[in-house]
Amino acid sequence: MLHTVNKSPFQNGALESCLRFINEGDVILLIEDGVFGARTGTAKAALIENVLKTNKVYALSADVQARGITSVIDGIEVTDYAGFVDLVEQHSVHSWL
Amino acid sequence: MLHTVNKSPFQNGALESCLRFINEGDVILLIEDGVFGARTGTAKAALIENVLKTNKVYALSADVQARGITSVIDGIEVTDYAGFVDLVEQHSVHSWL
Amino acid sequence: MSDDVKKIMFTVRKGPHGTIYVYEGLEVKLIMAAYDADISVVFMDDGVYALQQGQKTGDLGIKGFEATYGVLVDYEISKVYVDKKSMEDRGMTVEDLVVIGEDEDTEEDIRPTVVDADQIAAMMAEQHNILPF
Amino acid sequence: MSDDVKKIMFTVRKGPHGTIYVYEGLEVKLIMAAYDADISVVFMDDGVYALQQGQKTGDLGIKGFEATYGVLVDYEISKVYVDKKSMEDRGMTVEDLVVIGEDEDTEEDIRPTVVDADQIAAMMAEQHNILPF
Amino acid sequence: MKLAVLIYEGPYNHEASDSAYNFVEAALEKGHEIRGIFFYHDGVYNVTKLMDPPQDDRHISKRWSELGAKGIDIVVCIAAAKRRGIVDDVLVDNVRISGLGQLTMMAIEAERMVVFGD
Amino acid sequence: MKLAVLIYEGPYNHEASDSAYNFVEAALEKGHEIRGIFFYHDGVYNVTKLMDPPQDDRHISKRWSELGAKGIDIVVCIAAAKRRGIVDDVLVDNVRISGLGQLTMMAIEAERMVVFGD
Repeated sequence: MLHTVNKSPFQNGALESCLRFINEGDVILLIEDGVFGARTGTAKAALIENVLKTNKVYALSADVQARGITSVIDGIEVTDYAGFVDLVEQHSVHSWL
Repeated sequence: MLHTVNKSPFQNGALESCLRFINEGDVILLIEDGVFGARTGTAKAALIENVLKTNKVYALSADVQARGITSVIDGIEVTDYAGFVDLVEQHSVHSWL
Repeated sequence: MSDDVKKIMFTVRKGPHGTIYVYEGLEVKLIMAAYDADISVVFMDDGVYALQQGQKTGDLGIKGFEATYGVLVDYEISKVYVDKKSMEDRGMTVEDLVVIGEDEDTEEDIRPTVVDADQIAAMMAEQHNILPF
Repeated sequence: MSDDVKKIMFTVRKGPHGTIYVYEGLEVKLIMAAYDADISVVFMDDGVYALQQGQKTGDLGIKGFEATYGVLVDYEISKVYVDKKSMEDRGMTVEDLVVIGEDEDTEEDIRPTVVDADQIAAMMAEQHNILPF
Repeated sequence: MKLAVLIYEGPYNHEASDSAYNFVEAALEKGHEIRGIFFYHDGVYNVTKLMDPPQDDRHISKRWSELGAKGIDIVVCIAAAKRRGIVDDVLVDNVRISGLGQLTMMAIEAERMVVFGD
Repeated sequence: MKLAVLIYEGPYNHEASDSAYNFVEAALEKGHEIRGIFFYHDGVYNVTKLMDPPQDDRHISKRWSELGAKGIDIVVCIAAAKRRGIVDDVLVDNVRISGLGQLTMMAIEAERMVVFGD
């Protein structure tokens, strides 16, 4: 499955909820304010670093750039909308709105 | 000051932010989804129990009833819209939207 | 139900009344139940508060929808699940849950089924599509 | 400024671009600066991300507003504060902050002033009205 | 006391509009003066006369219009409204579209400003 | 692959509408079929022709209309639209108002459904 997370992990529990329900082989895509979770050196970085041990995590480049994020946690793959579409093609989707 | 909090403490960090910036003598009013924080026996009850040692906390009755909450944390005063207006009259306001 | 009937899941993660999502989401569930689909509904996070009994919306001046939950089983929406940890974190017990129908044989109240995260994750993985409301 | 000039504070607690609040809130600040009011702006929680340098919104297809922050001091909005802990939690340092103007004498860049929660709480208590954006 | 109310969210979708309305009603009952009500962001959707809710539900734009008829100044931000398709033609009676200067005057002149939103 | 997109939030106010649009454009470029786009909740505001954003900004309802002109079925929920004042008279071209049955058919017939909202 593909889990999209569009909320900032600093203001909203969506990412943490998502992590509770994730299966082996599932992937996470951070979009919109969700990409704040992709930034290095934050108080929430451990959440992502931890899930990266078992699952693949992507972040949407348009959102990363729009927020001026230049340093992304090691292991996160930054992808564009075309990559987003590919992920949807490969997995069924749950949006953690 | 009067701090209104309208977000669920389980999904959103508004209540915790509010508590970081509260002054002696300030009061908190929980409205809308903020009243979920007024319920007894939850994982977030300690937040409110702790601030009750130093500050007055209110919860809006219409919102408490609408959410079927029958047991409110000891020390929280449940008030109606008229009481909300009185609080506004007594304090300047910051809404933690 | 034939084998190629599609599995559609609804996830309810928001609390009631603060926004219209739960209410308008309920309208979708009732409509979709009339179609040939295998529907399930999972309440998690603040969504579990939507299932709290005794919601009185009169002073707010808005319509409630607890009564509609009471007929979910009549609408053939009987796969209704609620996440255990979300309930525990939010101070809810099984007794707090609304009744969603009545067992035809025993006439006993039917309530949502409490499940854990692993069970929900396994169900999610089987779905054709999942709609968050 | 006369003694009875009203103190109006803006609090910015949401991140940029996910919603329009920061952008439309900026429009309010620029308008209000033309009136006889003592304006201050405090960035806290995800609002500190609005002050991140180098936001490139081209691929999103929306307008950015970093340039507008650059002229806040020109608009006589010079009381611009940012919460220290919010920055630290979010991996931001003073070097990340946008420039909001230039010192007339020294020609040095002016950036928002980093303050702590107690200072912000004290400023809040002095306001006539506070508008969250 | 002179109060002003600022509303950021659209009707029905978010409780903000209901909270604000109930607050204003209670304030009027207590004899307070409402200096003004200002709609910003998605709040501008509150005052379209095209809304047609189910018969047994509240009619939100009608409610605001009735408050306007009592003499309360109800203002919709022009920039926010234009962007979202709220124009004079679709406005309920007793409500006006104007600029952010009106919000500024409310924030300065009202002794208290209460903000409802998301 | 046959994809459907569901949008819950209003234009400009929330990024959901932009994300959905960019996603659909990318999917079309890759040759996928868009089974339909459905607007629900505040999403119904996306398709009013009354919106008039600043000249240098994107025109969101025009963008959806252009996608509709390419033959993509763009549907606005009637119940959600009535409540919020979105009626046939204010609709952009190439978009239609219909019931939740349309959403149901999209959810069943599309191989993937992607939801954008708050």
